Amino acid sequence: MTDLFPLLMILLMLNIVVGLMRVLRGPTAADRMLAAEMFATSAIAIALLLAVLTQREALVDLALVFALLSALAVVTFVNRAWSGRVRSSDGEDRP
Amino acid sequence: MTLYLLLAVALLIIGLHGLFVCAQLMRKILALNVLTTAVFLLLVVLAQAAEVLDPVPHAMVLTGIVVTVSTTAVALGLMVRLLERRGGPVSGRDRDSRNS
Amino acid sequence: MGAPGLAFDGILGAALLWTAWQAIHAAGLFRAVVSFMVFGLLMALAWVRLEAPDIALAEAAIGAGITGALLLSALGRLDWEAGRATDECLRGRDRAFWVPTGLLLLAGLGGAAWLLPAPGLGEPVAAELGRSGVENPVTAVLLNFRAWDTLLEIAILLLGVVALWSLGPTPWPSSPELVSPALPMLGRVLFPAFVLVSAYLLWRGSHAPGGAFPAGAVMGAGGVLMLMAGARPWLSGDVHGPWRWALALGMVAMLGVAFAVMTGGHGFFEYPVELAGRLILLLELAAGLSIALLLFALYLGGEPPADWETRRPA
Amino acid sequence: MSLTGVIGGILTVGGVLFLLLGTLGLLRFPDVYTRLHAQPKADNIGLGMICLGLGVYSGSLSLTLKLLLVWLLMLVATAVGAGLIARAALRRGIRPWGL
Repeated sequence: MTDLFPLLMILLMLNIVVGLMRVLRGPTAADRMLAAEMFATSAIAIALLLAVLTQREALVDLALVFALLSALAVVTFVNRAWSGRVRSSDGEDRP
Repeated sequence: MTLYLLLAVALLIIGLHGLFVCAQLMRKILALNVLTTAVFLLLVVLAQAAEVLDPVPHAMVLTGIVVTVSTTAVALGLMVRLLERRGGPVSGRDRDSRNS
Repeated sequence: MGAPGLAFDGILGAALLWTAWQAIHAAGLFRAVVSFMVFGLLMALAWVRLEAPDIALAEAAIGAGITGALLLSALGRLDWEAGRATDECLRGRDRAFWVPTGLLLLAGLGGAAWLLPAPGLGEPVAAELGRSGVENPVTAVLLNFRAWDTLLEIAILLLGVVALWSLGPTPWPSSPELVSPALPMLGRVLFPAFVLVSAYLLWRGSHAPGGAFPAGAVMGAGGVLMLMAGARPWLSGDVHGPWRWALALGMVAMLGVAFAVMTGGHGFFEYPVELAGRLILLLELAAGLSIALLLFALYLGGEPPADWETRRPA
Repeated sequence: MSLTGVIGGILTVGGVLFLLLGTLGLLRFPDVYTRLHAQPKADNIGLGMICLGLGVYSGSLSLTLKLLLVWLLMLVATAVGAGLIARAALRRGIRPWGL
């Protein structure tokens, strides 16, 4: 089993590298953000595999932090960077 | 370990290169962030070389990461203000600013 | 881990280089920012591989999380889809400069790594760890042996907030732009998890990776999420509000402890051994809370409007 | 090898396969809505299987509960995030493929 986990980690890492293609190709910003979310999931899986493999519970905490902050990234994206009213919010909140 | 040392140097070069070559302020900020990460990586890799794991560079990098986010926030705040003041795309070398 | 570990490191390193390059040279700013966020994420994994879980936690919360939110928000203020034409980098003309510079840097840093004595503070720290009041060496260095650094670092955060507030009101809109019933729900479900994880990290800091920095960063990120979900924060730009005192809390607590131990005949930040554990816990609480608020204020990027609490959602 | 080890290993490998399938969908599907259909779902089930498998493999209750918390958080985040991205794309005027 301890031989299996490193192989799975390498597979997941390759998964991330292949997913970078979607960031490169787009075509819309939503596709890129979706790919970024996939990276968060893969990174969590890698951290969890490493946590069990090396018996370090701190890495589970790392996975927890990843999970919480991937939500923040998506919400910031839909709310701020790609909200559809990029330039029209002027005057609403500024004097 | 050698691998990460090489990685740190490569990131350092990418960061420096981007900082000098790119005109857009956003990219300069990103390049600065890459540059700091490279320095942190170098510190931690060197700490790794010691016989007993040295926690002092780790603590330094930890403070460094927090300092980096504060400088990034200030830089982005300044950039956004500059954009509002100028009313155009934020670039250090676009045509308007060169003529005026 | 041997050969598989090396293969993993190799792929990770290649992906890091690629994302770093993309973060600076990708066509289109959005691609650059997403690449940088992925870079932060992968960097956290690299810290794990370098036996630095403390840094990995901080990088995950700050490098990948809060910096990403900041960059995306700033991008929202830029006309990044129309602005592609003005977004040029000088290319190709300067190889004669960069190749020798790169080789020189490589040789210099390689020589430094080879010739300089290895950092040897590991043994003194391990020897003094019993007297520091905590079991995690990184926390011991941060809040006991070199608490001075942490004090200055919180001072820098405070300075950043002061600088941003002096630039005027916050540039981000204060209400969510996208009206979706899922958004307040997400805030309501996730915010308790943010608080829980933050408290847990703070508690773990004394004996395992964690502590005030990641805890404060997670808490600050939770605040940013709630702001995004449409919650009205209680902070305001009011001159006499409690908000300013709360921002300075970490700084005040650290200075207070430092001078209090001096009155007991010790040096600056030289805790009495029997009180060290409790003093560090106190400082961690104050610093964690203060870092959370400071990061939230840094995210705001300017002075919050004075009438924020009473304003109705759009 | 113990039974829990085998079951945990099978679940973990299955989970990784699901993650890879999700990425296949992300790469091969024609537009953002179909990708949203493929990728978050596959990732959620994949991560769930990995968490379950690692919990069974390690045999520790506290670790398993923590892993399930990670999965639960990610479930909420990905599901709501996918909905938000779809809504933002629609409002931005991106036409679904084939319509």
